[in-house]
Parts: sequence; C-alpha cells; structure tokens
Amino acid sequence: MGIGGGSDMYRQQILDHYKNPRNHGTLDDATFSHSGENPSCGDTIRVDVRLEDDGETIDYVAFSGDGCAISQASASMLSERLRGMTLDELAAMDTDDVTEMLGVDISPMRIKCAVLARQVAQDGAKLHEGEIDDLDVTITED
Amino acid sequence: MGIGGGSDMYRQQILDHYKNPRNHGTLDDATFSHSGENPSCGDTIRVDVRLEDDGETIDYVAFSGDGCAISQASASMLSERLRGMTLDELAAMDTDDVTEMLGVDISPMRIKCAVLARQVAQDGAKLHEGEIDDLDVTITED
Amino acid sequence: MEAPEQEPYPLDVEAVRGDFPILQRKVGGDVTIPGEDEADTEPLVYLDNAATSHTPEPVVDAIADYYRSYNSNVHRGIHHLSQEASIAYENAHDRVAEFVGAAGREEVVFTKNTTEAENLVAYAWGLNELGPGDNVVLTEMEHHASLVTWQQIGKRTGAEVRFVRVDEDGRLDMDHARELIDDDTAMASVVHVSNTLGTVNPVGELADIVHDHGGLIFVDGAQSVPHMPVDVGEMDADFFAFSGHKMCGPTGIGVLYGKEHVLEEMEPYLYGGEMIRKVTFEDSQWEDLPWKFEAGTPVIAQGIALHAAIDYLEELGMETVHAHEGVLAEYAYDRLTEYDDVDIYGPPGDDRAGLVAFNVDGVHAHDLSSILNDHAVAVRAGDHCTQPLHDKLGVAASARASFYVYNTREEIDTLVEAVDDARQLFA
Amino acid sequence: MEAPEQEPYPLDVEAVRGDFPILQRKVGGDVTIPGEDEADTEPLVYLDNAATSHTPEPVVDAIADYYRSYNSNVHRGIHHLSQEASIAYENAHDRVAEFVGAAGREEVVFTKNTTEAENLVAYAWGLNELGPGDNVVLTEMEHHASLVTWQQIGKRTGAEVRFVRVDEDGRLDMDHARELIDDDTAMASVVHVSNTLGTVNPVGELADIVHDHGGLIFVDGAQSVPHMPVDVGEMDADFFAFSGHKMCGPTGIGVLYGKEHVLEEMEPYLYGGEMIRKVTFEDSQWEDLPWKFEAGTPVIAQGIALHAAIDYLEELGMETVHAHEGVLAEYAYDRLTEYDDVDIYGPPGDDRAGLVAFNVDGVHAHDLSSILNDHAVAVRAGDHCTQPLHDKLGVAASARASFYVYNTREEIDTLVEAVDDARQLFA
Ligand SMILES: Cc1ncc(COP(=O)(O)O)c(C=O)c1O
Ligand SMILES: Cc1ncc(COP(=O)(O)O)c(C=O)c1O
Repeated sequence: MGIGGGSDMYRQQILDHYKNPRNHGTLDDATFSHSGENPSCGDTIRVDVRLEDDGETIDYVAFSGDGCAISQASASMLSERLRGMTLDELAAMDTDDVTEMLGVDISPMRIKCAVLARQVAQDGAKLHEGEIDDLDVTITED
Repeated sequence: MGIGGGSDMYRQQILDHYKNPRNHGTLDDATFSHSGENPSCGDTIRVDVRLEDDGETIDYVAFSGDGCAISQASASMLSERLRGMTLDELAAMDTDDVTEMLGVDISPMRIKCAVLARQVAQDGAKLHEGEIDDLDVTITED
Repeated sequence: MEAPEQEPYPLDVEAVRGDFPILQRKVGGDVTIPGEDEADTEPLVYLDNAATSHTPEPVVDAIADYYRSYNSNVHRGIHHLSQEASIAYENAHDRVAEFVGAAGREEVVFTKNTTEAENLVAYAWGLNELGPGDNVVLTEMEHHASLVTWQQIGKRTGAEVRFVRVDEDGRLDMDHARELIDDDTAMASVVHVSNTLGTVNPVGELADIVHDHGGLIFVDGAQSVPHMPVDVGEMDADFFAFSGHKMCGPTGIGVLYGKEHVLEEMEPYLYGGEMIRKVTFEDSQWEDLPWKFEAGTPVIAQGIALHAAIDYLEELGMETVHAHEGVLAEYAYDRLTEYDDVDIYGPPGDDRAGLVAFNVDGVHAHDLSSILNDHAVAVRAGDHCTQPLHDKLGVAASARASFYVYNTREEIDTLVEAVDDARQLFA
Repeated sequence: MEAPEQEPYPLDVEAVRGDFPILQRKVGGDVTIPGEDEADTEPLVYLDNAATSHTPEPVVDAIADYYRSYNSNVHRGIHHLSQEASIAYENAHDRVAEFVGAAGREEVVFTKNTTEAENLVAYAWGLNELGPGDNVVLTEMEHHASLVTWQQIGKRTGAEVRFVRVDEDGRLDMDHARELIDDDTAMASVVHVSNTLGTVNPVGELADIVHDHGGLIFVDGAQSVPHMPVDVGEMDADFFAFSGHKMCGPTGIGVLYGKEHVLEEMEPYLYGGEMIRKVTFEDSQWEDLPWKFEAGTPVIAQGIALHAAIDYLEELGMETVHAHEGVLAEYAYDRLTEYDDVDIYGPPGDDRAGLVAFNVDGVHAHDLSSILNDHAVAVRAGDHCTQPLHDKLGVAASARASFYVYNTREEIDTLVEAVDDARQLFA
C-alpha cells in the first residue's frame, strides 16, 4: 500500500495558486480573523472571513501569510472553496477534503502544510462562535 | 586466545585452603593491620602483619574475613607465602604472582576476589611505611 | 530421582528454541575474545533471563533489515527513507501502546532502559514537585533503578523516603503499606514483579491506596511485561516502565508509559533536537507528546526491533508465555527444595514469577555460579541490584535461575545436578 | 556544462559503496510501509549524512553476531556469555578512547546520543556548579542539543548564557569570543563543525581562552568525529561528545568524553544498577569511572557495533575520509554557485566540512526537498536544529546536502540537475 506523496505534488494547479494566490490580502470588514502556524515548515497563515447577514454563510475569504507552496496554495484554493459554504460545512471539512481539493496526494511529512489553512479557518470560526476561547494562534499538530 | 578461568578454578588446593584456612585470626602484636573489601562479591579481608626486628622482613601474617572461596583461599595461601619475605618483595607482587600462587587460572570476573588479600597486605605496608596515608579500607578495582 | 509424570509444555519449546541460534552454543571451556576459536565443551543452559533475554531471529532480522534498507533519521525528513523510518518508528510507539493497554503513542516514551525511565520521572517530575514534608514510598524489594534514584532525589529535595516491609514469605506487608502511605505521599514507586523474590505485587491495590491519598504511582514492570499480560489502565498506574532487552528485544531501549495528562503537565527532561517546537536565543517551546521527552536522534532501530519483539511474544501469546514459565518455576522450586541445605527466597513455587534465587549452605553464591558455569549453566550470582534486600535476608549474594520461553525441565535438571556437584565439592 | 578534468577520488568509492546495501535502493515512487511492495523508480542518491549515515555490512554483522552468539548482560555476570559480552563491551570503550585520543576507558562514557551527553554534563555538572553571576558561553551556530540544554540550565540556575557572534562568512567572531569569555565563564559549549554552515571552528584556540579564565569547555563533535581525525587531548577539551549513528554506527549510542579528574569530581547523573558500589536503604556509593555514569543495562550491542564502525572508518583512514569529503564539498559548492539564484551559507568551498546548506530564490526549502525527493535525491530541509541561526540568516529553513565516504560527483550532478528542475518549475 502506498501512502501517497511524491512526484505529483507540484501539479500545475498547486504551482499556479502558489505563484498567483487568489484572494490574497486582509479584509477591513472581516467578521472574524485568525492566524496559525506550522512550525515544521515555518509556514504562517492568516485567514479573514466575512459572513453574510445570516451569520452562517461565508461571503468572502482573504488570506495572507508566508511559507511553502503546499501551505500557500492550499490557503489560496480554500479561500475560493469556502465562498458560499456555511460554518457547519466548514467545521465538517477533514483532511481528505483538503487533499481532494488540492487534487494531489500529499506525502505524510507535508500534510501539516496542506491542512494549515483549513485548521486556521475552523479554529477562527469556533472562536467566533464561542465554542472555544483563549486560543491565540493555531499550531498544526500530527 | 583463551583468557583462562573455568573448570579448574576449584582444584583441591583452593578448596583445602578455603575449608581449612591457615593462619586464620588476628594478632595482638601485629606491626600493622589493614582491611579491604571486594564489593562485587561482598568479600572482606583483614590482614595482620608482624615484622621482624629489622622492620623489613615479614615474621608472621594472620588474616580474617568472609567471602567466596577464591578470596579466602587466596588470603590463606598468601599468609603462608609472605613469611620471610621483605616488604619490598611484597610490594613487587603482581597479579601473575597471585595466580601462580593459586596454581589455577582465574576467570576475569573473579580476579578481584583473587587479588584482594595481596592488595590489602600491600596497602597495609604502604600505610605503615608512610607512602600513602588516609586510606581507610582498600577496595579492589579493575 | 524419578520425575513425576510430566504434563506437556504450554508452548512448543522445540520450535521456539529453533528461533534462537544462540541456544546452540557450547560453552564451559576457556572464555574467549568473541570471534576467536574456543575450546567449547557443553551445550549452553541459559538461565539468566531476568538479567537479559535472548533475541529471536525475527528481531535480529528486523534490525538488519532496518540498516540495510530504510535506515534514516526520523521526524524532520521529507525524503523517502526518512518517511519510511519515521512511519516505522512511530508505529513502534503505537504497537507498544497497544501491547500494554496505553491510550496511544502520546503515552509511550522510548528511553534507553527502565533505569532511564525511572530517572526521567525523578528528574522531570521529582525535582520540580518534591520538597520537605513530602514523602516517597518504595518497597524493601525495589531494584536499585528505583531505590537509588528516589533515595538520591529525596536527598536533593528534602522529601522523605519510606520502605514498605517485606514479610517472611517475601510478600509486601500491605498493612505496613497502608500505614506508610499518607496524605503527604507524593509518589510511590513499586516493583511489579521482584527480580529477586519472584513475588508478584498487588500493584492495583497499591495504586488505589496511593490515589486515595492524592499521590502518583510508578510501577516498575521490568520483570512483568516480558512474562505476563499487562494492562497499565487496569492497574491504574500513573507511570510504568520496562526494558526491551528483557523481552526478546534489543539492548538500548526502554519504555516509559505515563498517563497523558500527567506527562502533559510535566517539564521536559532531556533538551535538544526533536523535542522542541520553537527555539530562539532566549527561550524554547516544546513539542507534543511523546516527542517532548525524546530529545536528539532517538533509538530508531531499537524501537523498530522492539516492535518485532512484541510481535514475536504476542504470536506465542502472553498467557502461554506466562503458563510456560509457571511450569518451569514450580518444577525448579520443587527440585531445589529436595535439598535441605538449599535456601530459596520468596513465595512458594505455585505463586511466583519464573525465577528462583537461592543459596547453598557453605557455598558462596559466586563460587556456586562459577561451578555452575563449569557445567555450562548460566545463572546470575550477586545481589541482583537489590543490595538492601539481601542485607535484610542476611546474605551478601544469592544465585538466581530465571526462565523464559525457550527453557525446559531438562535444563533445570542440569542446573540441579550442577548444584548438587557444588554441594559435594564444598561438603 | 563541461566539468573540469577530474582528479581521482582519495578512496575507492565503488568498493566502499559495495559495503552499503542500502545504496542499491530505488526510491521516488509512493512511500511504502517498510517491507511492503513499492513502486520504485530511481536509484537513491543519499545526501543526508549529517542527519544520519548509513551502516556498512561489517557493522550490521557485528550486531547480528552479538545477538546470535554472545548476547548477555554485562559486568555482574560470572557465566561464560556474560564474560564474553563484558569483555567486548569494555573493549569498545578502549577502542573509542584510542580513536579520539582519550587516556583510557575511564574517560569514555557511553550515552544514548550526543544530546544525552550534553544533558549529562548540564545536569550532573551544571545544576550543581552554576549559579547567578556565572556565565555559559555558546555560539550562534550551536545545535539545539547544546543551545536549548544550556539555555534551560541557565534559567534554572540563574547563570547567564552568552552567544559568540557568527560573522558574514559563517565564521566565529573570535574578537567577540575574547570579549564574552571572562573570569565568570564557568563553561563554554562550542560546536566543532557546524552542521549548517560547514564551518570548522578553532576549538583549540577557544579552549585556551576559556582555560585562561578558569572555565571548562565542552566541544560538540557530532559533525567532526565522523569526518576527520580528532584528538581530544590536542584540542584540550574538558568534554567532547559525538553520536554513533552519524559515523557508520548504530542508533542509540553516543559518547561523552571527559577528562578523568573532571569526571571524577562530578556527581553521578542517572541512578540505578551498574553505577553503584554499595547501596543501603539510607545511602549509596558510586562505582569507578566510567561506570559511575552508565546506569542500568547499558547499550551493549550498540557499543560493540560502534567498535566495528570505528574499525571500518580507520581501515579507510580518517585522513582519507576527510579528503574524499573535501573533494565532494568543493565540487558541490562550485556547481551550486553556478546559479545566481542559489544562496549558500557558510565559508567558501575549499574551507568547509562536507556539507552545503543552501536556498533557491523563490522556492521554499521544503518544496525544494520534496522535488529533489521526486528525483530520488535525499537532502534535509528545515532548520537543522539551528533555528536561531536560521533566524539570523533571515530564512525559515534551508536545504542541506551532506556527504560521506560513499558519495560521488555524479550524485552531486544529479542533485544539481534536480535543483535546476525546481528552479524552472517555480520560475
Ligand atoms: C552539531 C550537532 N550536534 C549535536 C547533534 C545531535 O546529535 P544526536 O541527535 O545524535 O543527539 C547533531 C546532529 O543532529 C549535530 O549535527
Ligand atoms: C525489577 C527491575 N527493575 C529495573 C531493572 C533495570 O532494568 P535496566 O537495567 O534495563 O534499566 C531490572 C533489571 O535489571 C529489574 O529486574
């Protein structure tokens, strides 16, 4: 059984999102913002989310940060993917959804890079909804 | 190359000296006395030495103690061997002299038992002659 | 003497012996520098398993296979070999967790041996948590690994160290335990199976007493995990430790189990690479469990080999392993008690672990061991790292025969004949 | 590009490669659970030797031979196997002593790795000797093994920790060292060869400065001992440490060298069996050196394997090993400097150890490493356990290619092609 990863990890789509990140920046009118890091690669991501008036549907997402292609491309793709989703749908996203979104297998040692942006968005939403408190910065763990 | 030891270690002579120790006891008129131990077997030996009037020649040796057959037999044989020797000759005794005296090969792990009595006698003489001071108890080392 | 009709062994001893090439050795002549010619005489009878067990082929193969095909440093590597080695090394933690009933890898720290596991807790927890007014409860049958460690940490911190009495039969005096353990008991460290007496201690009961008083309990499983099914959750141990080399595994690896929330709250022990998350010139932050306690390049090959050793033992079945040793221990106990001048320490034959420590009247244990070695019988002679217990027993040393999955009644017969030979030599 | 006429290698690389079966591996496809089938693609190019080196057959054989023919616990055993194992284990100390110029086995302590050696001194010496007013001098290029350890021991004891500056060329600013080291300097810990910059530090000169002020010096030789002749007496180090797994040896063993009189005066570190002479319930006395510092069942198989690794390296000759790596380092440096957008850290190609850490403009080191891995090239990407140094260099991570006795110019060509591929992919 293969665990995935390897040669395909930098397919055109990833490189494209890395070189031309979508929705890059910060939102002055964000409903909530949150930051996180992946110490293993030194990746950092900040996600700004603006909700629609129903307080549930995601209207717009911007991200900023620094790091490897996997983490930054993943954030860029996620920022597109999240538009129109509800917070519940965001909360339900798992690692498989992220790799499916990326369209490539991610090797085990790089998975933290891939899921950073999703994790930051999820933690941001939880903080916003008061499900958790006093989380300063999201740190990816295995 | 064999390192010795094994089957022969308990030849008749050793067992005889262990079961019937010669010169066992303490001397009220000893010129010097010294004690030592071999922590690895829990052996203890005390040696009492009486010198002749020249202050150099060993007149009589008694020993007492507790422990394994090798250590006690070695002390018993040594107590016989030392009579008439000079302190210089005692100081010159090395491990080979001890194993030769015992008449058997001693396995590496038991050599400390074999040389304990010699070491105690040598340290006792050195203390007596002022070559070393403040040695409370001799402890055999590798 | 006529042996009673013998029941079959719980396991297929001959098949097991085939997995251990070292059992084909002949010894008894001169000791040789390993690798040189030697004058061998008789087939080895290895009864020193409580000191270290032998290593079956699948474990040796796992080690060789690691070095020959996926040797690499772990954790930090993106390249192929490093990923393989990382996965195998992390899986080894999972396998150990499963084997002793831990919740997961975060509760399993790989150390160098049981001794280091005990010191890890003494340093990382003890130095920070203990002080005057506290006490640490040990037993009189503790191995030096816990006895010396807590004794010295007690001296440094001002905590008092107390010893639960061992009774005439070699069992813990539980009334005394209940007296000693009080609200100031911060830690108890108790050996699960005594490596000298063969006593199996009621560690679950002790854990309850300690916990009722708000303390923690460290169980030294060096002599239990290799020999019987163990569940750290069931006994409710806060810490639990054992060594690879006593359970068909390699030297150089031990395991510290700790309850997650206890480990979580502890300061790190060794500092360095792998155990940090972030470092500046001024300060550092720590990695997650269990890596927080595994500084530097870890015992990679040893962890992978321990995994293989556990697979080997579980293939035999820990209940079966235990039953086999029980048969041997009882047989050895019975045969040695035939001699009036043989003193055996610890509880009776049907209620002890698979080891027998004894002395022959008038024969020093080291002489006895030398003579047994002349018969190619390997036993341990000395204080077995329980000097204070030997003092209490009134002897400087004892001889100890300890059994494992590959031992047989015939080997015990050889032992008994050799003991008889020594008796006669020294008569 | 046209390579300049190439001189022959200082050693017979093809013969050496034959001793390392792992170099026959093909990688680059899916990562597999070790032992399962895999879709291999290209022959492995292993350039991660500074993280861990591979293990030649004679070393693997020494390990297997130990387990198959004389596995036993050491020191305390009178029986045949225990004597053989004891002699081999003690001889391993002598061999190490000879290899690095120590006086004898009493100056050679076996630990788990370099990291534990550093912690041993920090705990056993540092906790007892350091206090407010004292300072510990490190360098900005220290590995976390010493940096985090002394940083944390500094916090516990109140001692100040100072860092000698690294200059533009990746060398220590010796004027700054002379400023920082003063009469309150109790300890300096200095890396002999930087695992990131490849700098070879003037440790002898630093030892003189520290000694003039009455302090002690710990030299971290993890990256020097595997690669060049080392003499601890000549450099006058008080402590010196290195790891087996970086020098053709096994995981799970490191060495702490200490001057005899310094070790003699130190308190023990780990407590337990083997390191004691006498134990009562109340107190304990310690064994002689080096056993005083080796508590519990030691790293027996690993010590014996380290002996075999040293034999292997000395057969090649440490001067020759060093020369071979010098050729490769210079070649790699030259080839990589062909690219304007490749940044190399540390001193020039003819004055560095056999490793090159670098970054490609616009390509994160982890992406670079993943892409190199697609070409079956194994390099390390990250901070190489020198996070503060990377902060100073202004990068989060770097890629590092590091060479050993079995590497070739062709492998470096493959590396450079793969780097070029990454450049183009990200252009
Ligand atoms: C310079 C240096 N010091 C210390 C270490 C730590 O060695 P280990 O991980 O074997 O403890 C390393 C290797 O990672 C190193 O390169
Ligand atoms: C009960 C007990 N505890 C601890 C130890 C120490 O184990 P190690 O020497 O592997 O650290 C042993 C074995 O010697 C033991 O029998």
